[in-house]
Amino acid sequence: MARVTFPFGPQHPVLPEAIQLQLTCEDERVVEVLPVIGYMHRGIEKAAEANLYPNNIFLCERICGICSFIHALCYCELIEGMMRVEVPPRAKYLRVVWSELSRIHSHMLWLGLLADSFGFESLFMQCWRAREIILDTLEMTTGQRVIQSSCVIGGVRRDIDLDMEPGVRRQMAAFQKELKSIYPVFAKDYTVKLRTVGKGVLPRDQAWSLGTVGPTLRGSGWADDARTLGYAVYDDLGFEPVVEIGCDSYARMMVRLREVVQSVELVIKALDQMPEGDLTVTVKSFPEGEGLIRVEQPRGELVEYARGNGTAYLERLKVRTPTFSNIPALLVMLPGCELADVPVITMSIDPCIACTER
Amino acid sequence: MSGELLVSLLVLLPVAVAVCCLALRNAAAQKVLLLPAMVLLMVAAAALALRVLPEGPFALTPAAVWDNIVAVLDYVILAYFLYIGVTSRNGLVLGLAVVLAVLLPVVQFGVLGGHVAVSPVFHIDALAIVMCLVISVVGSLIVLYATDYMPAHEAHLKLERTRQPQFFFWFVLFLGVMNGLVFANSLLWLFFFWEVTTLCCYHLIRHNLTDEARENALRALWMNLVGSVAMVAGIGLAYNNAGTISIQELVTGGSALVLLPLALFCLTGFTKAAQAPFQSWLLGAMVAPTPVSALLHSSTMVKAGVYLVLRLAPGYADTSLSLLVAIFGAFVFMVTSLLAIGQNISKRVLAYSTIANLGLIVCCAGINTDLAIAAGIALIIFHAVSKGMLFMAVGVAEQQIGSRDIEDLDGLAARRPVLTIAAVIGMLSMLFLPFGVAFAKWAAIEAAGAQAGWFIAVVTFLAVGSAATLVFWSKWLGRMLSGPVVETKEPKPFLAYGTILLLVSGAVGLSIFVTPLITVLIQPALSGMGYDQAFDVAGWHLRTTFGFFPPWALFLAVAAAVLLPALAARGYRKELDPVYLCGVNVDGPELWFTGIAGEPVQATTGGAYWTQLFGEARLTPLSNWSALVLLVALLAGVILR
Amino acid sequence: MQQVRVDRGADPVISPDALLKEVELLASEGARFTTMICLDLDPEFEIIYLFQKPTLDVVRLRVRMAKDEELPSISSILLGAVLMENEIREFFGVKIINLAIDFKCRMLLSEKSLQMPLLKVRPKPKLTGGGE
Amino acid sequence: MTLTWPIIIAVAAVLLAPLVGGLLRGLDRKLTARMQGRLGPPLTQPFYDFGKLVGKSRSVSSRASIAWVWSYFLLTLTAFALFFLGQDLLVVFFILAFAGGALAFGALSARSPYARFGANRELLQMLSYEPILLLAAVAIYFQTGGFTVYSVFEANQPLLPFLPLVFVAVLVALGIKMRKSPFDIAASEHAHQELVRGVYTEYSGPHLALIELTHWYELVLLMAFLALFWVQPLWVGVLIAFAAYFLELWIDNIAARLRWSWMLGASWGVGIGFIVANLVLLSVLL
Amino acid sequence: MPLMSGNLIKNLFSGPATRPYPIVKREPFPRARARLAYDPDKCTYCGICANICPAAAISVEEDRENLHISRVYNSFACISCARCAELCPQGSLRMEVSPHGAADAKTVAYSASKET
Amino acid sequence: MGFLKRARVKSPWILHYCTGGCNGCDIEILACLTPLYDVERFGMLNIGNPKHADVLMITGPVNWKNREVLQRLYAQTPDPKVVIAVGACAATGGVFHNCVNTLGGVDKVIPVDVYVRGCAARPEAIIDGVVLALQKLEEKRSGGVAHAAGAR
Repeated sequence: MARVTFPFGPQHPVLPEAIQLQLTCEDERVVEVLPVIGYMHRGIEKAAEANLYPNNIFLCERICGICSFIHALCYCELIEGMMRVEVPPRAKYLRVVWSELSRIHSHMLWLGLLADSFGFESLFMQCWRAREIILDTLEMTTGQRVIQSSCVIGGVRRDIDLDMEPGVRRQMAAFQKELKSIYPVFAKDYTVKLRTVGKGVLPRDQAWSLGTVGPTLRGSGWADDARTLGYAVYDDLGFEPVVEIGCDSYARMMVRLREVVQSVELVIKALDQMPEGDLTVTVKSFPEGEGLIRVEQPRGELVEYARGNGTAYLERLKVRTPTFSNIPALLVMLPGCELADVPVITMSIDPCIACTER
Repeated sequence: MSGELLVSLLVLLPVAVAVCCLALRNAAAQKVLLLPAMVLLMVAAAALALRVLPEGPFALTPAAVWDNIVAVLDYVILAYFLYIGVTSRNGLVLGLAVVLAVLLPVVQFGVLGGHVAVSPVFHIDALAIVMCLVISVVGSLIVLYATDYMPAHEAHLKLERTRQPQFFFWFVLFLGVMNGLVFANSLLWLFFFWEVTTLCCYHLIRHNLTDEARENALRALWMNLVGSVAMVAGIGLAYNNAGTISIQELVTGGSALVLLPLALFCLTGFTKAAQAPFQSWLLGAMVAPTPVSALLHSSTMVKAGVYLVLRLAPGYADTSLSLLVAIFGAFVFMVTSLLAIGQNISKRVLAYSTIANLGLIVCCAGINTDLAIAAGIALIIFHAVSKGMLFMAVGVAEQQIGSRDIEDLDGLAARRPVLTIAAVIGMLSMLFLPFGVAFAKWAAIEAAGAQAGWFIAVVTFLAVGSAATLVFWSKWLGRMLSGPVVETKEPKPFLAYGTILLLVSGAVGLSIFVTPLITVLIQPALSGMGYDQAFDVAGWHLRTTFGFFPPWALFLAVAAAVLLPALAARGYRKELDPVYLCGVNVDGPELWFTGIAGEPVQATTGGAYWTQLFGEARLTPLSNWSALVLLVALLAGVILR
Repeated sequence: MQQVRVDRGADPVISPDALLKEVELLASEGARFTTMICLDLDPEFEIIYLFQKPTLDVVRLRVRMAKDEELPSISSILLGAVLMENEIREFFGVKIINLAIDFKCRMLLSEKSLQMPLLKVRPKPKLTGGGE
Repeated sequence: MTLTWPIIIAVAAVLLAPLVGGLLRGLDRKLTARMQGRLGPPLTQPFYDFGKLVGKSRSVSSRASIAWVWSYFLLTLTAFALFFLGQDLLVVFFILAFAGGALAFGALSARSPYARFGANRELLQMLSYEPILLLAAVAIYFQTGGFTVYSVFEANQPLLPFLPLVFVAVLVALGIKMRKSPFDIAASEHAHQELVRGVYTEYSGPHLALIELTHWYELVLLMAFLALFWVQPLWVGVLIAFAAYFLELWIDNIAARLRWSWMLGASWGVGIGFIVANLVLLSVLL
Repeated sequence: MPLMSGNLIKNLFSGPATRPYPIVKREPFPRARARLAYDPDKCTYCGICANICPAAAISVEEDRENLHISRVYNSFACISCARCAELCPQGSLRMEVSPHGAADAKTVAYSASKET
Repeated sequence: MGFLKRARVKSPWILHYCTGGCNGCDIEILACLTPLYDVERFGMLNIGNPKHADVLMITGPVNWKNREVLQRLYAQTPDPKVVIAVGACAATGGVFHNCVNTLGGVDKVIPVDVYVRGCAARPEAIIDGVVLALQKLEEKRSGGVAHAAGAR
């Protein structure tokens, strides 16, 4: 049987980022796939040892520009935990608001890219158009569209004050309206289903044992979400993970779609319940000892480990990003699929290579 | 020269030469013998054509003693088949030979009552001349090609003792037999020649004496014996029903009673033409040396099958048999074209394409209008020239490259430019419009479209099959044309290359001069068979009552469209740029990229075969059963009438 | 509420030889690989393995080993670990053997990059360029 | 028929087609943009693209490719001219198939995996639409008694009322030829596709411009073929063709790109099935 | 398949959503952090901004020979985090809402103290 | 020739490539294609294939592994072409200035025509960058063929 071996990436129009899949196909059926990564590696962990520890927030935010707020949040909570700093409750609520807004923006971005990957251009446009409402909200509240730089150790830098809050609520209402027109297309459209249902099946057991996280894992029927650990104020908001049991690309898509709906509700709920109070507490000392934290990024569970030695510099900062755990799943999902499904299946784990390679 | 002399020359000269070949072990000696003999054969065929075409059919009846000789030889061959069946322990061959051994005496002595005088024994009309020209010209060229091919072939096999004498014996013998077959009017004579072609075919397939070759030869034998049985039964029925075993009388008699024997003869034709479900013998025959594939399995012997179907066409015009033959042929055309998509062995693709084209000819016979029959005859000519040449080119490529896998022919242009250009022209001539094969396809679709009712099925099959043809040729053709420039000298054996190039120019020339070809050969053949003229050829255009085909204008346009850019591209001297490989090309060697662990990986660009859809495993059972159902319907339809 | 501070004393510390056995035991209990963290505590490496139980709990396992000791790969038991093991080998030069997919120390770095970037104390000669 | 008028018409068509085709493509991009809520490029954008590409330098990875791309253009032009000369429709479609084949040969000649995937899919597309076009010509014969374009004009009644299902089938072929979703598998206009740009991957600069120009001719030819379904009077046919064009754009925007197996199934099932059903109905009812 | 149709109809008839950017500039959000504005008159060249800049976009160098301190700001490296603006004790740094235009060469903003 | 020159400015096809940034600029470049910014009104298409592109939009500080990829993409883009470095790290390395595996800016590898500031660069800034890049494109002459991936 004639084989075709060729590189899929690093420069490839369906891949927004540089990752290479070394594919081997027979006809159009993929028989072998090898992920070749490293095109996005910068060496952030090393740089984090050379930076002042508060400056690492800005570096961590730029591990990934899409979920940057949650990276910052993760780092801040980690250092705060190591230093036993108690963050003011209002700051915790604001962190939830912004991290859920980032999640919406990330998921909408992803939904658009997925639509693009199966050639549904108008749906892509519609998603990104709706996403602009969220970006406007983020810029309005934090001053930047995608990299918010709002989290600092000890709290947050900016407030959603009473003047701004109605604006945010209006924006959320507008977004909900847009979402309502997009949701059924993803959930029910014949062609969308044809391209996603049964594609890239990741059985429940395998999803667990391969170590997949986030929507990839939840799409295979596991209610595993680090937000249930109750960092920030997720405890008080009555958060429940979204789970689908389809195990395929469609299930993963539906998890993200439903999470968008859920996140909008969480934002509104957080705004409703937001207490008055300070935004930050002053932090004076330096981190010491070891700390380990898990938070839920749009792509899944983010694990950070830090080791401090009582100076302004960290001895070690380890970031395990969700995509890093999800890439092995590609090795299971891709072989046997058709070339046309490669983009869809690759997108279905929501690969964030900038995250992965740091 | 007298007609009798020409006819006997055409039949007996090859036989004599074949016997001489048995004594010649030396390649040079073979060439010395065969070259003049083959030229003589071609001249004889041309001379006969020049005599028959203006003057009308030529009849010939040899002395009655020959009837007896033929009858005796029939039994000799039959005995030999029995012997093969016994020694090879092949139940099918043995069984069919036994059936034949019972049936033949029953028919010959029981039904026919010993001896039936047929007048004339040989009826040589324009259709026979068309076949004779194909056999004598294309066949002779292939024989000459074989004189270059076979020494190389044996050198490759490292035989201790040459087997070329045997090879050339059967090979050249076949030409004479084939000429006899197309001339024959008496069904008994036809049967005799038919059996000899089967015998030649058997021996040539097993020529390499490998296990595979023996097995495939036996398969070819039993499948052809099925046809023989049907033919004998048909002869008996024909005599019983119509009281004649002269083809001309059967065909022109117009009696509904002869439909069943005609259907049986069609079945015989289908087996010889390897129509589904009998296609496996032709595919298996590809183990034989390439000249055999070129001669027997594409340009001539299998044509005997469709020749028979076509020859009988006037006999079943406007009957349900005609429709069923058309549907059957169109179905075979479609399904084998689809099957060819899934093949990666070059000779198998050619074999499937051959079966498909034979199916198309059968379909033309079934459509049974002036235009369709003209298309069928044109196809016989064009297909013989193009396909014979393609087989020869592939054979040379196989010898020089050492592979018959299409994958290995990738980028052949850089290594064997002359051969590639010949092959590409050959493929284009099989595929696209101004060339003859596609012209015949055009005529067939128009002819089928012009019929109503059930012929919608025929048109549908033809349309799908024609698209499938496009796919399997194109994906092969395109891949040959570019490649890394390799500095190799292309060895060009004179006779092999010479014959290939002659046939290439033949394919192009005949296509350009399709109008005179139609006027000179095809229209007389049509009228000889009792059909009207299919084309209005005024002004060098081909006009039918509903369509229009301007060969000259098209040729000018297409030649300009293909040749000018090709010439211009040859002039492009700048260095070539590397292909797009996502930006990770490795400098230097073409098609390498940086893969896992930073190591260079070679990108491969294997072809597409879509085997889950067009593979044999999926399509063959489906096609065989459907074809079988169609065949049963064909016979049942005739019997139940 | 998750406990962010890690109490070093609470974790079992094992040698590389005992690793596979421990991991097999954990895997049989349904635990899965989360991540591993390598620390260059000159002159040794400390590698923290994190596993997740089917609940959200994390199990930690620490391996202490000399820098030239060999560490067996757990990728045969839990394939998900293979990328992280490659990364640690690449970043620290930890000798991990029997990797299910071997990136030959060229997973993230190029041959022109600084090799073993996360080592605190750089060995003088030879050990640079982790490639085989 | 005298040849004077057809020649004048054909020459005019050959000269005007790039203009019409370019504007149609511009309309396509504008309408698509508006359906997606965008402003979109100016109507004349395809001409700018064309001009830009002509002015770019070339990158050639195979000599045969550049030969075949010119053949593609010239053969399409031949088919186009034949159509407007009122010639045999089957001949037109056969030549058009040759042109499509030339495009595939060009892509196959470049030993790029992406171009070859594209070419193979292009061939599958031809496998899908070629029978539809051939059968559509046969259907037109059923109704008019001739295979030529000329005979359609000679017939005294429009075709569409008798061949509605055939028209639908031709729409499938048009969708494939226009490379619109759900059939944009071999090459998509916007490149966000697994094959980069499929058959076009290895072409650049003027060669790409030539391909673009050829597409304009193809587009106009297919639109003209659609217009044949109602030539008494001709403007109705033109309107119908425009409606069909708009429908294709609409479908492009409400559907995802599907896979080749689906395309084959759809074009054979819907395309061939509809034509056969239409012909059967026609022969039963009339 | 037709589920997207509603959106298309809406889009077709409601006009494009496109912001005609270069022609009409949208009013930026008051909080937007786009560009770092610097007031050299207030600056004391204390160097805090240079120390804490995560992108090393600001540097303060002391030129002992010419007896002045210079502050160099590379807007091409600036990541608009506004950390310097927050920490500047003199309030000489502040974030502005309108973004930089594009540039075809990298230039740095240079300012020097009159004397040390 | 006037038309050809004008056409060049009216039809910039971009190749977007991320050489190791944080994605922030990449998603903003994509956002430029979407309804609210819609750069297609300038004739821009995100074409995704270097052989068809006129404008290279490069983000990220360029890491070692990507260096050669970037060089090749640049070489495979036919003339005339312009390069836009989008974002702080593509210009200077930005926040990744002290990361060990980065080279610190696109201009360390290929010549850059236009720099777009910001982290992440805003769509408005990117559109400004494209407008400036088109001015530069107009000045360039259609030079020789871009040859061979390994130009360097």
